[in-house]
This record gives sequence, C-alpha cells and structure tokens, in this order.
Amino acid sequence: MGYDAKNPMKDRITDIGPRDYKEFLPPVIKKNFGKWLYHEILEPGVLLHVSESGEKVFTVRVGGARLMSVTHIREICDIADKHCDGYVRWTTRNNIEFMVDSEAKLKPLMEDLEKRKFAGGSLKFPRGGTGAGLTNIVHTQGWLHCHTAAIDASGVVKAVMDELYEDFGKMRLPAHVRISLACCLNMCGAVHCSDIAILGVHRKPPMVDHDNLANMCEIPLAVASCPTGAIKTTTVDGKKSVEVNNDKCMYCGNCFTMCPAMPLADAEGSGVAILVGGKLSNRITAPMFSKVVVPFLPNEPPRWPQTVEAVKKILNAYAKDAKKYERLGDWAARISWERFFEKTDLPFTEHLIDDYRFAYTTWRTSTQFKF
Amino acid sequence: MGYDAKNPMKDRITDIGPRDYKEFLPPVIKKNFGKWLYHEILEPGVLLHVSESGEKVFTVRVGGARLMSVTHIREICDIADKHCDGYVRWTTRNNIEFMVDSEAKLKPLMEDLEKRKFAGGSLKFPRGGTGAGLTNIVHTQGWLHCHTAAIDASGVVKAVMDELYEDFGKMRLPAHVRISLACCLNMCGAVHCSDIAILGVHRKPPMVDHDNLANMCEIPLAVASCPTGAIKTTTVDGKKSVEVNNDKCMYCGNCFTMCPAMPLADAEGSGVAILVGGKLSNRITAPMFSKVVVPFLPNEPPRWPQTVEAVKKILNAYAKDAKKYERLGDWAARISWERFFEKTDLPFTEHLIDDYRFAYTTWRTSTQFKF
Amino acid sequence: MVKRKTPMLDELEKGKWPSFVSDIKQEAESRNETDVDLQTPKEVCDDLLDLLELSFKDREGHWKHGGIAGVFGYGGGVIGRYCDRPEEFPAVKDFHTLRVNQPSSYFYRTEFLRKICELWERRGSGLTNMHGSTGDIILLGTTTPQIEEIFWELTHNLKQDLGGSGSNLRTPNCCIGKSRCEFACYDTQEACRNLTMEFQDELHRPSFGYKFKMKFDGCPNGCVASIARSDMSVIGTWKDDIRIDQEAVQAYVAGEFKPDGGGFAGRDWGPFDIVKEVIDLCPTHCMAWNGKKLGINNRECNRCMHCINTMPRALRIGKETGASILFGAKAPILEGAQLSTLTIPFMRMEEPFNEIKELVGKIWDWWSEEGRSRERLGELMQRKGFAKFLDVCGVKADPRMIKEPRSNPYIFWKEADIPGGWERDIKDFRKRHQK
Amino acid sequence: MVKRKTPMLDELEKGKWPSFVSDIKQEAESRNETDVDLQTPKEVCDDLLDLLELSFKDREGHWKHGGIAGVFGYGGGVIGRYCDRPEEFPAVKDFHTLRVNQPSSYFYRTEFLRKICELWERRGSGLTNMHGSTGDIILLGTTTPQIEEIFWELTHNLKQDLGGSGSNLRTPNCCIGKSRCEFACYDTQEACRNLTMEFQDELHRPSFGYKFKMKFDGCPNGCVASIARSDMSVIGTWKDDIRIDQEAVQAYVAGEFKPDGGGFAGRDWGPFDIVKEVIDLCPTHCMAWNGKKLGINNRECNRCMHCINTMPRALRIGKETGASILFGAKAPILEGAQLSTLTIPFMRMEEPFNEIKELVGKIWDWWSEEGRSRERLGELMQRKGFAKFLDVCGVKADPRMIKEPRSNPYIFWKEADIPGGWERDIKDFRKRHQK
Ligand code: SRM
Ligand code: SRM
Ligand code: SRM
Ligand code: SRM
Ligand code: SF4
Ligand code: SF4
Ligand code: SF4
Ligand code: SF4
Ligand code: SF4
Ligand code: SF4
Ligand code: SF4
Ligand code: SF4
Repeated sequence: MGYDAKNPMKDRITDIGPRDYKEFLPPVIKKNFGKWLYHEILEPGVLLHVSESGEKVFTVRVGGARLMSVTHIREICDIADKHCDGYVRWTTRNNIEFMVDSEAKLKPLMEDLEKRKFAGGSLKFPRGGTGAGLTNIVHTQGWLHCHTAAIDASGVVKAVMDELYEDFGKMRLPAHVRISLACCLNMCGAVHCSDIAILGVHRKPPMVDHDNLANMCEIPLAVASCPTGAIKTTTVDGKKSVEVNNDKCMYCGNCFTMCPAMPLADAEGSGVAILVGGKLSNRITAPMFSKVVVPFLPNEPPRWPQTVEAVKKILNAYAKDAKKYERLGDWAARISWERFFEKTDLPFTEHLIDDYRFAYTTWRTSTQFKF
Repeated sequence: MGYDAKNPMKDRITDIGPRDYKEFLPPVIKKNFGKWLYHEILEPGVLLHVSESGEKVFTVRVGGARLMSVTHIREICDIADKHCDGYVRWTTRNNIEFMVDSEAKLKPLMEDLEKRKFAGGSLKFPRGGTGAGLTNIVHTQGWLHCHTAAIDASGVVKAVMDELYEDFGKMRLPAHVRISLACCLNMCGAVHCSDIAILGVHRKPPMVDHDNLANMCEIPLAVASCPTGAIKTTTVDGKKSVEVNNDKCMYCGNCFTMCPAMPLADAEGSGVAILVGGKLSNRITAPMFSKVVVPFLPNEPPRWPQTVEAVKKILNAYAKDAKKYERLGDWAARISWERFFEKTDLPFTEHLIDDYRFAYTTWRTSTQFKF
Repeated sequence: MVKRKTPMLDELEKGKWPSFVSDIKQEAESRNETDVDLQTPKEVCDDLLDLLELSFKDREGHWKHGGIAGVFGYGGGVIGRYCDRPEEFPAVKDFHTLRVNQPSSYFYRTEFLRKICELWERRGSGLTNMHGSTGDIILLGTTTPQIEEIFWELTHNLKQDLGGSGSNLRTPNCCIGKSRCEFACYDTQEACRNLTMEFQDELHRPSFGYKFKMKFDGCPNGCVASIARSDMSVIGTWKDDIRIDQEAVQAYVAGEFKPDGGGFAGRDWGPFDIVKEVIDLCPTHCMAWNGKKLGINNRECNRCMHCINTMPRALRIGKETGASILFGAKAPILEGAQLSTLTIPFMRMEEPFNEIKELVGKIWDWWSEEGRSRERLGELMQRKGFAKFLDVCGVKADPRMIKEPRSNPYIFWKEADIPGGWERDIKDFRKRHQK
Repeated sequence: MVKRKTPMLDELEKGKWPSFVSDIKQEAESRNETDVDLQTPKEVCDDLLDLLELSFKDREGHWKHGGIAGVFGYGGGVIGRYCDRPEEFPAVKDFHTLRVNQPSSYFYRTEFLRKICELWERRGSGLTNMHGSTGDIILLGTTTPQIEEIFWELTHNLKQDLGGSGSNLRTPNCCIGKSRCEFACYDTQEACRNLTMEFQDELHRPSFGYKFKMKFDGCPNGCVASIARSDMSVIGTWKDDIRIDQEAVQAYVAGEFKPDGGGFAGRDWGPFDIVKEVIDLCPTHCMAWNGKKLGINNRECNRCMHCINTMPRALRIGKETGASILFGAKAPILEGAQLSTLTIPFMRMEEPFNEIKELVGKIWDWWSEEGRSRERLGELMQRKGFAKFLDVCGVKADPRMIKEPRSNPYIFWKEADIPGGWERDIKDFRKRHQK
C-alpha cells in the first residue's frame, strides 16, 4: 500500500478538501458554539470566554516562531494532550492557543508552558499577545525559502521581537499594535495595512543575464510585466534579450517574478523600508494603508540593529503620546505627520513623498500645517 | 489725436499695467490701511470695520447681475458720488460695496439703494451677501458670449437667485454658502470647490464636420487633445479628418476647444449637472472639491425649474440639518453620503460613482455604512 | 426696439434678483436715444437679446468658435467672438471681448468708471462684466475695427492696460487685504500690483505653453479663492502666537459681542457657547477654556482661522506675518481639477518681493522646458513628481507638504545614493548564484 | 552537525523570543539521532542552516527562481524551490514546499498533528510554517520524488487535501468566529469550509488569469484581515439594533467590569470614563449617556464595533445578522495595494450559501472574460470602473459603496439614455449654426 509511481492513478484521491474543523473542536467549544456571551482577558495571554450556558473556556495564548519543527509541534501536542484533552489551535497571527474548560486546569497549564525553553535559552512559549499590546509579527519566508526576498524574514522578526519582548507580555499600549514583515514588494501578508510594517526592498535595477534570458524567459511577458514600461527588447551578442531603462525602474521586482534572468537582489542595494499607520479593523476609523516613513535601512544580519532601533523609536513615541484606543495611524493623523517625524526622530526625505498613481491625493492642498 | 490705423505704432503705449489701486482707495481706507482691528456685521449686507485709530468704515454690500450695462454702472457712480465721495468697489463675488465713513451717512445710502428698481420690477441693489448666508452666484458667460457653453449662465443664475432671494438678505444658514455656475467643463471659476455648483455638461460625443475639419483644425492637435484617446485620424470622401470612438468619449469638449469642426452642443444632450460640498477656506477643515450629486438635468429655459428645485432641495436639507459653522460638505461627510441622498431626496445613480483617474480613492473600503 | 421679441427672456425680468435682461434692455433703449457718436451698431443690445432668445429657444449657443482678434504687439487681452447667424443678427456679427486689468481689489473712483463707460458706450456694446472670473473688467462685445481704437484710448486717456488671455500670465488678482480686513497677513494689493507690473511682458506676450495664474489671499480664509484657481496661490499666514484679549473673550462669553462679527444673526442659535463653538471645533484641539481664561497652544495651531473668525474682537493674527505659497491649482480639463499644493510653508512678503519673483522665475523656466503644450503647472507637477518640483524650487522635502507619506513602496532612488551604483556584472552574480 | 558553522545565526539563539534557529538545530539533532526511515536527506536542516548563514553573510538569498514541482492533476499546492549552490548544500538542492489546506480556523486534534509530524519527518525536512500567510499548513522543504508520496499519504491516511497556489482559487481562510467569539455575525468556519468544498476544482486546477482569494471575518473587527488580503472579503454585520444590558453598562461605569474585557490592564489609564471612552469616540456620534441610561440611535450606527468591543458584557451585536461583501483587495504589485470595496452591504449567510456562490460565479465569469493575464480582480474593477462591476454583480448603485461621489464631471452615459441618441447630422447642425 502506498503511492505507486508506475501506476500513479491507482486509488488516487483528489478534491477531498481540508479536514472538517468540527472534528477538531474541543468539546466545550462544540457545545457552546455560537452561544458565547462575553470574554475577559484575565491576564496577558489568558482569555476567558463565557457562554450563555454558563460554561467557560479558558485560553492561554503563547507566541512562537511561525517556522516550527515537527519536534516542536510534538512538544505542543504533548502539552495539549496533558492539559487540553488533545486539542490545540493556532491564531491568525501564528500564536498558539491552549484551551481548558475549567479554571482549575489553567494554572498547571501556564506553569508548564512557562518553564519550557530552547537549548539556546530562548522561551518556547512566551505568554501574551492579547489586548492593547503587541502580538506576534506576521511574516513571510525570507532567505529561508523564497527566491525574491530582499531581506530575511525569521531573522529580522526574532531580532525585533527580542527587543520588544516586554510588550508582548504586557497590555500597556494605547491600542492593539500589529507589526508585520514581508521580504519583498509582493508583500505576502497584510503589511500594507499594519501599524508597523517591515518591508524588504531593492534599490538596484535588475541585472540582465543576456546569455540566458531567451532560454529562461518569455520575452514579451518580461516586457509587459514592467509597470513603468522600463523594459525593451534588444539583442546582445546575437541573442535576443531585454534592456532596462534604469532611470524608469523602481526596483519593484515584477520583471524578476516573470523572468528569472533578471535578478535584483544585492548586498548593498537591498534592505529594509519601514511603513506605519495601517490598520485592518473598522473600529472607530476605517481600515487604512500603512505609509512609508523610513525609505531604506541596510541589511544588517544577524540582528538588524538599525531596523530594530527604528521600530522601537516609533513604538515608544506612540506609546508615550497616543490616547487610549488610538491606533498608530490615527495618532499620527491627529498630531499631524510633521509632528510624527519630530516625535519619532526620523528624518523626512523626498523618498517619502508619493509619486505613483494616486500621488496627488496625498499632497497637502491647504494652509493647515504646524510650524 | 487718437489711434491712427495708418501709423499704428505712433505714440503707442504698452505695458503700463492697471491703474494703481492707491489712487482709488477712499480716504478712510487709505488712512487706516493695515490698521483695522475688528469688524461687525450690523445687519445683512452692512459691515462695520473699526480701526486702531478709532475710525470706522461702514460698508453696504449689494448684489447684482455681474453682467451690467454702462447705464447701470453710471447709476452706481451717481450713488457713489452722492453718498461715498465718489468711491465704490466690487467684491470677489461680483457684489458692489458702497463705503461711508460715518454712521450718519449709512441710513440715507441704504434708503437710496433700496428704492431703485429696474423697469421690469426687479431690484437693482438688493442688500445682503454677508455672514452665514448666501452671497452672489459666481458665474461665467453662457450663451451670452461663449462658444463652448452647454447651458446659459446669466439666465440660470437669475432663476436660481430669484428663488433663493430670501437667503441673500438673511444670515440664517449654518455657515457661508457659495453657489457657483460654469457653463462647460472648462469651469471658468471655482465651481470645483463650491458648496453648490451648477455646471453645464454635454452628453453627446462631438459631431465631426468632415468637409471642413482639415481646413479648420490642426489634426494632430485635435487627436492629442482627447484625454481618453477617443480620437483617431481618418479620411472621409478623400478628405483628411478624424473619427471619434463614441464609447470612449466622455463629452469633455476638449477636442472642440482645439478644433472648431467638432461641436458637441445639443438641445437634448446638453444640460446641467449639480455638484455640492466644495469649499475654499481653510476654516476648521481643509479646502475640498465639490462632488457630483445630480448627473444631469435638461436645459429648461427660461427658468430652469428642475435645476432651481434641486438647488433648493439641497439648500433646505442642509439648512435644516447642519450644525452651526458646518459647511455643506462637512455636513454631508458627517451625516454620511447615504443620508445626504435621503435627506435631499435626490436619486443616487451609477453616474455619480467616480471612474476617472483617482476613482479608487473614492470607493468605500470599509464596512462602516448606515442602513 | 421694433424688431425685438423675446418672450422667454422677458420671463427673466420678473422676480426680485436684479435682472440682466432688464439691464440690457435699458442699455438698448439708451443707445436708441443717445446723441453719442456710436462707433458700433446702435442695435447691438437688441440683436444680442434676440440672439440669446434664439439660444433659449434652440437650447444651443450661437457663437462661432473663437476667432482671431487682438491688439498689435500683444498676444492676449482680447477674445474674438463671431455670431453664427450674422445675417439675422448683424449688430453682433463680431462681438469681441476686451479684458481690462482691474486695479487691485476692485476699488474705483467714479471718475475713472465714468470714463470707461463713456469709452465703452461709444466704441463697444455698452455691456460689461463687473468682473470676469479671473478678475478683469470685461468689456463685452465690440467690432474688429474698434479694438485698436479702444486700446489707444484706454492707454492714453485712462492710463489703463489690458489683462491677459491665451498662453501667458493671466491677470493676477487679490482679496481686499489690508485695505479693510483685520485678518490680512501681508499687503495683498501691493503684492498683486507689484508682480503684475514686474511681469507685464509675460502678461501681454504669450510665451508659455499654457496659461499661468497667480492670486493673493491675505489669510487662510481665502476670499479670492486662490487655492482653487491659481497656478500660484499666495496665502497669508503667521509664525508666532495668536494675540488674545482675555477681556474681549469674556465679553463674547457674556454675550456682549456677537460671534463671527454677527454673521449668524439671522437665526436663533441660542447663546454663544465658547466650548462647543470654538474649543471643540478647533481642528488641532490646541485650545483650552477654564471658564476664565482662553489658552492656545500655538505650537499646535494650524492657523485655520476658526477661532479668530468667531471672536474677531478677542483674537488677532500673530505679528510675525508672511505667506504660505502653494502651486498648481486648476480646473478639471484634462487630468481632473487640482487644488494648490503647499510648497513654501512660510515666506516673508515685503517689497520689492524679490524672493517670490525669483521663485516664479525658476518655476517658469522649468515649466517652459519640461511642460508639454497645454499642460498646466499642476499637471506637470503630477507628471514629474512633487519631489522633482521641490528640486526646481530649491526647497527641502518636508512633511508639511503632504497630507500623509506614500503608502506604496515604489520609491525612486538616485544612482549616486546607492553604494556601488547600479551597474553590476551578471558574471559576478552568477559566481555566487547559479542559474 | 560536524559541518555546520553558523556564528551569525547563533546570535539569534539569544534573547527571549522563541528562536527559530534553536528549533531548526533541535530538529537537525533529532534527525541525526532518529530511527525513522528518512526518505529525505538526514542533513537537510544542517544544510539549510549553513545556507541561511551564507545568505546572512552575502546579504543575498540563495534560492533559484521558482522551479517546476507538483502533483499529478493539480496545478497548485506545491512551490518548487532549488538551491543556487547545490554542490555545497546538497541536502537542500531541491527544497519544495507543500501547502496543506488548513481546517477552518486552525483547530486541531493532536492525533492529526502527530500524523502530519510523522509524515513530514519521514518524507520532508521536518520543518513547517504554522501557518502560511494565506492560511495553509506549510510543509517546508522536500525533494522532488517525495511529492507524490506525500500527497498519497496525506489523502489516504490523513484524509487531508492540498491548498492552492498559482492562478487559481487560493486556500480560503476565516477567523475563529462562532467557535469562541461572541461577536461572530455568521458562521465563518462553515462558510469557509462550505465554499472551499464547493470550489475544489477551482482551488486545485488553475483556470484563472491570476490568483483569487476569499476570507471570512465574523465581524468588522476583521481578525483574519480579509479586507486587506482577499479578492472577496466576507465580513459579518447586522441590520437591527445593538442589544444593551443597562445594568451591565452601570457595572462598567462603576468600575466593576473592566473596559475591553481587560485588554488595557497593563497600564493605569485612570477610571473608566464612558463619555470620553465610548460616547465621544463613536464615529457616528449616535450614542448618548445621561448618567443612567445608554442610548444608541441604531439607525445612525455604522457598526464599527467600538462600543461593543469596549463593553462586551453590556452590549451585543444585533440579532438580524449576515455579512457585508467586499471585493478587490490585494498587495501592491502592480497598480498599488487595494483594500476591498463594499459591494453588497448585506447578505444573509446561511447554508447552503447559494446566494454568495452565485455571486462568485458571475464575478469569475466576468473576470475570466475581461481580465488580462495576471490582473487581479481589484485591478480589473479599477480598469473597467466600479459601476461596470456592479452591473456584473447585478446590484444597483448605492451611496454606501463609495466614500464620496465623484468630484470630476467626466460622466459616461449610455447612448440609449440620451434623447435622440448620439448620431447627429452635421448638416442639420450647420443649418442652425454657420461655421
Ligand atoms: C484569535 C484571533 C482570531 C483568530 O481567528 O485567530 C482574535 C481573537 C480576538 N479578537 Fe481579534 N483576533 C485575532 C486577530 C485580529 C486581527 C488580525 C491581525 O492582526 O492580523 C485584527 C485586525 C488588526 C488591525 O486592525 O490591524 C484583530 C482586531 C480585533 C479588534 C479591533 C482592535 C482595534 O483596536 O482596532 C478587536 C476588538 C478588541 O480588541 O476589543 C478584536 C477582538 C478579539 C477578541 C476579543 C474577540 C473575542 O471576543 O473573542 C479575541 C481576543 C482578543 C485578543 O487577543 O485580545 N480583534 N484581531 C486572532 C489573534 C491574533 C493573534 O494571535 O494575535
Ligand atoms: C469682500 C470679500 C473680499 C474681497 O476682496 O472682495 C470678503 C470679505 C470678508 N470675508 Fe470673505 N470675503 C469675500 C469672499 C470670500 C470667499 C471667496 C468666494 O466665496 O469665492 C471665501 C471662500 C469661500 C469658501 O470657503 O468657499 C471667503 C471666506 C471667508 C471666511 C471663511 C468662511 C467659512 O466659514 O469657511 C471668512 C470668515 C468668516 O466669515 O468668519 C471670511 C471673512 C470675511 C470678512 C469678515 C473679513 C473681514 O474681516 O473684513 C469680510 C466680510 C465677510 C462677509 O462678507 O461676511 N471670508 N470670503 C469677498 C466678498 C464676496 C462676496 O461678495 O460675497
Ligand atoms: C471670461 C471668463 C469667464 C467669465 O465669464 O468670467 C473665461 C472665459 C473663457 N475661458 Fe476660462 N474664463 C475665465 C476665467 C477662468 C477661470 C477662473 C480664474 O481664472 O480664476 C478658470 C479656472 C481656473 C483655471 O485657470 O484653471 C478658467 C478655466 C478655463 C479653461 C480650463 C483650463 C484648465 O486648465 O482646466 C479653459 C480651456 C482652455 O484654456 O482652453 C478656459 C477657456 C475659456 C475660453 C477662452 C473658451 C475657450 O474654450 O477657449 C472662454 C472665453 C469666453 C468668452 O467668450 O469670453 N477657461 N477660466 C473668465 C476670464 C475673465 C477674466 O479675465 O477675468
Ligand atoms: C508562502 C507565502 C508567504 C509565507 O511565508 O506565508 C507566500 C509566498 C510566495 N508568494 Fe505570496 N505568499 C503567501 C501569501 C501571500 C499573501 C497573503 C494572503 O494570501 O493572505 C499575499 C497578499 C495578498 C494578495 O494576494 O494580494 C501574497 C502576495 C503575493 C504576490 C503579489 C500579488 C499581487 O497581486 O500583488 C506575489 C507575486 C505573484 O503572484 O507573482 C506572490 C508570490 C509569492 C511567491 C510564489 C513568490 C513568487 O514570486 O512567485 C512566494 C513563494 C515563496 C516560497 O518560497 O514559498 N505573493 N502572498 C504565503 C502563502 C502561504 C499559504 O499558502 O498559506
Ligand atoms: S514577500 Fe516576497 S520574498 Fe517574501 S515570501 Fe512573499 S514573494 Fe517571497
Ligand atoms: S524592477 Fe520593476 S520597474 Fe524595474 S524593470 Fe523590473 S518590472 Fe520594471
Ligand atoms: S465655463 Fe466654458 S462655456 Fe462658460 S465661459 Fe468658461 S469656457 Fe465658456
Ligand atoms: S469630447 Fe472629450 S472625450 Fe470626447 S472625443 Fe472630444 S476630447 Fe475626447
Ligand atoms: S482672505 Fe483673509 S485677509 Fe483677505 S479679505 Fe479674506 S479674510 Fe481678509
Ligand atoms: S486658528 Fe484654528 S487651529 Fe489655530 S487655535 Fe484657532 S481654531 Fe485652533
Ligand atoms: S472577526 Fe469578529 S467574529 Fe471573528 S474573531 Fe474577530 S472579533 Fe470575533
Ligand atoms: S458600533 Fe460604533 S458606530 Fe455603532 S454605536 Fe457603537 S461606537 Fe457608535
């Protein structure tokens, strides 16, 4: 029994979809499905949900590197088996949630989680990520798996989270703060709508591998891929290829996505941009895009100190100055962007002024400004 | 002495510019230039300005058709000579201001102005246009002088102002209300930033006068003039001409501006659009564009009843519902545009949804709406 | 008089608002009766009314497209206009407009106005627009041969020049400013006049790719609408603190002074509530009222004028005054309407206005070089990017110039700013990365 | 173990936050010691670390562009990946990813997880992403021959299918919804599962011009970020009134209940002030508090959730629930990022979800017909205009779909709507208007 390469269609099963979530719901969840009355955050990372039926579910939320080994997952399973009748879930931001159906089971679970550490010394299951605080950084693949990455993902996230660790476990910020990271402009995630976004960017136009381009790419697709029309066909040493008008290039990497013979990544050219002020919820204000406030910081492995520093500056200025319930973007809009740059001590440069399709809608067409 | 057509350059004077305004300032104005301390609106159309020196100037503001005959101007001069030592001014919205330097002179001036009427019965010098009320409609040439007009100007303005006359002489609106009119999309004026704007629009693509086009127009300029690229060169009956892709045409008339052989105007096709919610001042909120809320109403000379009705609906709903100091656009934004259409009882149609360059920035990208 | 039959227009003689129809009729009659040696057709007003009546009937205008007309040596100031039914309406066969450059903020002595009237009765239609949207005195309708005559008389007898039209500097305009307004942060009238005189050549001789307008508002209230209608908007502002007279504030609170100078008197809005009407409406929330004293955190004020407008006897603009300069406003053709964009947060505005003249010079140079035909400055700014425009102005990027930073990550860099530059060797790269 | 030298990565073992480096190392060790009959290189984790170390050193990634890999009959679910230094790092020479379609909202029984672990240790790298940004369980790195084997075991032994990749429907995702959230306005998990099952073919066999994502949020809080990351965002809402428990309101005011369920407990914000924290922050200003009773003018409420979030024990969503449906969100490539646009203000969301399925069908048909290659739905909506999109959906234009009406007057009309149509005879016109 098993896959038979000589007879691949034999007993083939397809289109069965994912497993039914109903099989995986803990009994207390299943029983009270749709009957929840209210919730409370008992302490950072600990949620209580109370049902119409009077039943309760206690949830312990812990952070983690999204990248996890099967060894680690097995450890999670061990914990879930021990405390939670074999159920566990992940959140939409890559945290892990252990649920128990009585307060009595809560403390042993928490104690168990707390003491577990990796060999290197880091915590395996830091508790937190709830309420008006910082939760896990949503991120992407980086140098660990993706071919278009301008920066690493897991490495930068680890560096930033180590520094902001306190805020993961406290709920002392003016509102939810969501940090996200994407390693290139494809932005796999909601980086474009995050309170703070760390984004991998290139600054050099693609190199063209003339020798191989015609074999590796469909030239018309490569030409068509460029949003600024910077790519033209050409012939080099008798070989069909393309040429890039560097002055029109904005290093978006879309040509590389379509054509592997046009790599952009560069030790000096690629690095980090920081965006702020996006949000997703409709609470009070409507969802908003993040805005670029640091156009570039170099790639500085292993701990990206300038990136970490910039994120901290922003978070600290916000934490100090914003009002309760005020998201980062709402704070900046209220105090004015001129004050934002003052209070965060970030330099404002011409790179931050939009010059893409809707640029004009971001220009200040009034005399309302602060000296 | 005089112009000599045979010797046009003789004694020619050029580039002397306008007369120096300083010659034309009434003495009390000249003496207190830059020294004004504060103002008061004593009653509608009557302003008092008080100087640091203690001197005062009383201004009586009266409306008028912007189009005025020399006979009418001479009458204005008579009044100014009689009451104002021979000085008078116009405002930036085509009102006339008579100024006197003492309260004693005010009443006789006002009485004099009040009693003057045109033969047809209309007032010559209605007082008003100050404070939180309606002032004169800024407008353009219309069928009286311009070649691109989709509607008349003076006629529509007269029809609207007759109906809103009361509000010119009262200061009972929630804030300044500025109505403007432009007879075509060239929008000669600040129609694009008015509380209420009446705009002449076409709805039929240009006719092409193939017989004459090549003589009357530079074809490449005509082709280039079209913002949507709807115009192509062609040959008709052996003559070079252009053809219009009707489905791409948005009837903007820019081709006609460049090429007289492409007229758009049409008895049924041309008419009125109404825009609302623009403003110019930086008071509280920043200047804003007006927004189209009625895509089309037919030309209905001589009194444009549907246009008048729509303007009244808007003004009344605003007057009833808005808060003190709240401009029309701020009111609509506060109550939401869904409520605006309800309260003004105007139909919402797909024409009002933007599909030009920045269209996306006007779409509702949130779940925040009112049922 | 005999010929005219205008039933539709006659409807527009009714109602209270001044009737332009009645006025044209009175001019028509005056022309029929006058002793003046009219140089233009006596029936011009009659024919104009009849033609307009026809337009009302047809619901289409009856003017031909443009037409050449002008004065020698100037490229602007006259708009040619011909009737498209000349046989039926011979008196308005040609009906050209002259744009006469108004004196700053429309103050006049009657003596001057009477001279204009005399000239225009004799050599024109006797009809005007007081004033055109740009600001000019519009002399509405004359025949081709009269144009030079009028110009001669205007310049020689009235010491008065034409304004602009065509692809040139258009007649500048300003608010009433220091003449009668306590809010004026600089002398708008002088600035307007001074720049008008400085740029006479640009005003009269089209040398641009399209029109260019400048307008001067004394404060952010914007009474000449510069922010919406001028390629360069000069708007007064101040740098220091709003001056507060606490006693006068009390008088407002006590109801002794009426808010907004009495501008809301037509309706009962209830007693003045300083918290609701001022403190809470301040857009920057930089004001405080403790029942006795009004406080303003001036550093956070964005000078929107609301509090000053509302309590003009208690609050005054600061003393360190000047202007913000914004660029690029225009009507919607082609790329959509634009409001002007804040470019120079603060400039002193004092005679001889050298700083702003130099700035204008730089901008015109760039616009002339880079602008396409019929491309307004604002459109060029959009096409080239605002950062480029700042370069041209010699100004550093500043968050004050934008509503918010870009949300897209499509940043252009200069090659010089990138370590190692842009040129790389694919062979080198392939040493590190196999294909 | 012997080979590995990763001084830079080792730095990332320090600090409190869970270290992915430590975790990969523990997996590497486990692989070295295991008795499992590994079908993939034992050293895969070692080589991965070494390769990553090299990337840290070079500051450039070391994966080749794409690469073909997949399972027979499916067009998605596998991302091919090859190392660009295969000689030095042979264990990660091919390192393909499998996207396994997660069960709705990531609930698991350990039994299932352990099976995944067993399979992935044996046939893969032993490394995963829990979870990918779209929602899948990401099995991170295996060799080409293993792919079909894994698929066979997944489907046969785990009863579990792959998710999407490529130009197809991507794995749908949802928030936790009714499983544990009192705010859920519809059953997000069931909706997600039901539509996933309905569209298995579209999920597995690329037939679109580009990717299509759908996500299900139970309420406007948006915990699965659907409004930013899905071509179709289904967001719970209600039509009737917010349910108020006045006694519980009093308890909040009295300080007995903590605001926001205690979510602000980490800092002393002072006692709860219902006026400042709720009434004044309500974006529609539709709430009132008279010291005793909380009033909501529900007709004016835009259901932003703020008051409910702040006082979850006192306020509850309405009873007439369903969802708003928005379309077009996407990341910035090419035309800039988009948030989804409100298209269906309200739809009931009940099994068998026919209404939404039909809607999706109409939209896919249009997108397939009109969309260019690699054009996301949102971009097509922009290119064709929102009014056209409404047509496609069979929905009437409504002010709820826009932030504000157009400010430009460039309105397109249908010829049928214009009396007399578009075709006119220039000769006719010339009868009325000479040229
Ligand atoms: C578990 C999770 C849903 C899931 O399916 O996994 C979840 C669960 C809850 N969310 Fe959420 N949210 C979750 C991701 C999100 C996201 C998505 C994201 O961040 O990518 C958002 C949108 C964020 C944004 O606007 O940028 C989100 C915006 C909210 C909000 C609105 C917060 C705001 O101030 O704008 C609330 C309301 C509140 O906190 O009072 C909320 C409220 C809640 C409640 C209180 C709902 C309930 O009654 O159970 C849950 C516990 C809140 C807590 O953690 O403090 N949840 N929540 C997600 C946990 C992510 C994590 O591990 O940190
Ligand atoms: C005379 C005039 C200037 C001129 O050079 O001719 C003028 C004069 C004054 N304006 Fe104005 N404004 C004049 C056109 C404008 C315009 C331009 C326009 O409408 O095209 C605006 C911008 C309108 C807009 O925002 O759309 C304008 C917006 C203001 C404002 C701000 C009003 C607001 O609520 O946004 C004030 C402040 C106030 O009224 O308290 C103001 C205040 C004033 C004051 C009180 C200034 C003063 O202290 O003397 C003057 C008398 C106000 C009044 O009429 O109630 N003036 N004012 C213009 C009269 C036009 C008319 O005949 O009606
Ligand atoms: C006379 C006047 C209207 C009025 O009744 O007041 C006027 C009349 C014309 N304008 Fe204007 N514009 C007049 C002020 C304006 C303004 C307002 C302003 O200057 O403050 C604007 C909007 C501001 C702006 O410049 O953007 C304006 C925007 C236009 C446009 C659109 C320009 C654009 O970039 O979008 C055109 C089209 C063009 O230039 O080809 C235009 C074109 C015209 C033409 C020349 C018609 C044409 O297609 O060539 C009109 C001649 C009419 C005639 O028979 O006299 N007119 N025009 C105004 C000039 C009087 C004066 O000198 O005082
Ligand atoms: C694995 C994952 C990132 C992660 O680490 O979580 C991912 C990885 C890739 N994405 Fe993504 N995307 C992933 C979620 C997203 C999301 C988020 C989402 O789905 O909620 C987005 C933003 C939302 C959106 O779709 O707009 C996203 C927007 C993109 C784009 C830009 C699409 C656009 O229209 O702007 C590309 C470029 C492309 O499609 O050519 C892209 C392309 C890619 C490619 C296939 C790279 C490429 O250039 O072909 C990446 C493969 C990396 C690898 O080595 O595995 N990925 N990608 C996510 C999928 C995991 C999963 O199935 O759960
Ligand atoms: S953001 Fe870019 S580099 Fe990162 S995983 Fe997505 S496509 Fe790859
Ligand atoms: S990186 Fe982007 S802008 Fe540059 S050539 Fe490639 S597709 Fe064009
Ligand atoms: S708005 Fe149009 S029709 Fe009216 S005067 Fe200006 S150009 Fe002529
Ligand atoms: S009216 Fe405007 S859109 Fe239509 S053909 Fe002419 S220039 Fe083009
Ligand atoms: S713009 Fe300012 S300074 Fe000028 S008149 Fe208006 S209120 Fe006075
Ligand atoms: S001018 Fe405007 S911003 Fe400044 S204090 Fe007054 S109201 Fe506030
Ligand atoms: S989106 Fe709403 S329903 Fe879903 S988990 Fe978040 S708060 Fe609950
Ligand atoms: S849900 Fe939002 S809009 Fe509705 S009452 Fe509550 S705070 Fe106000």
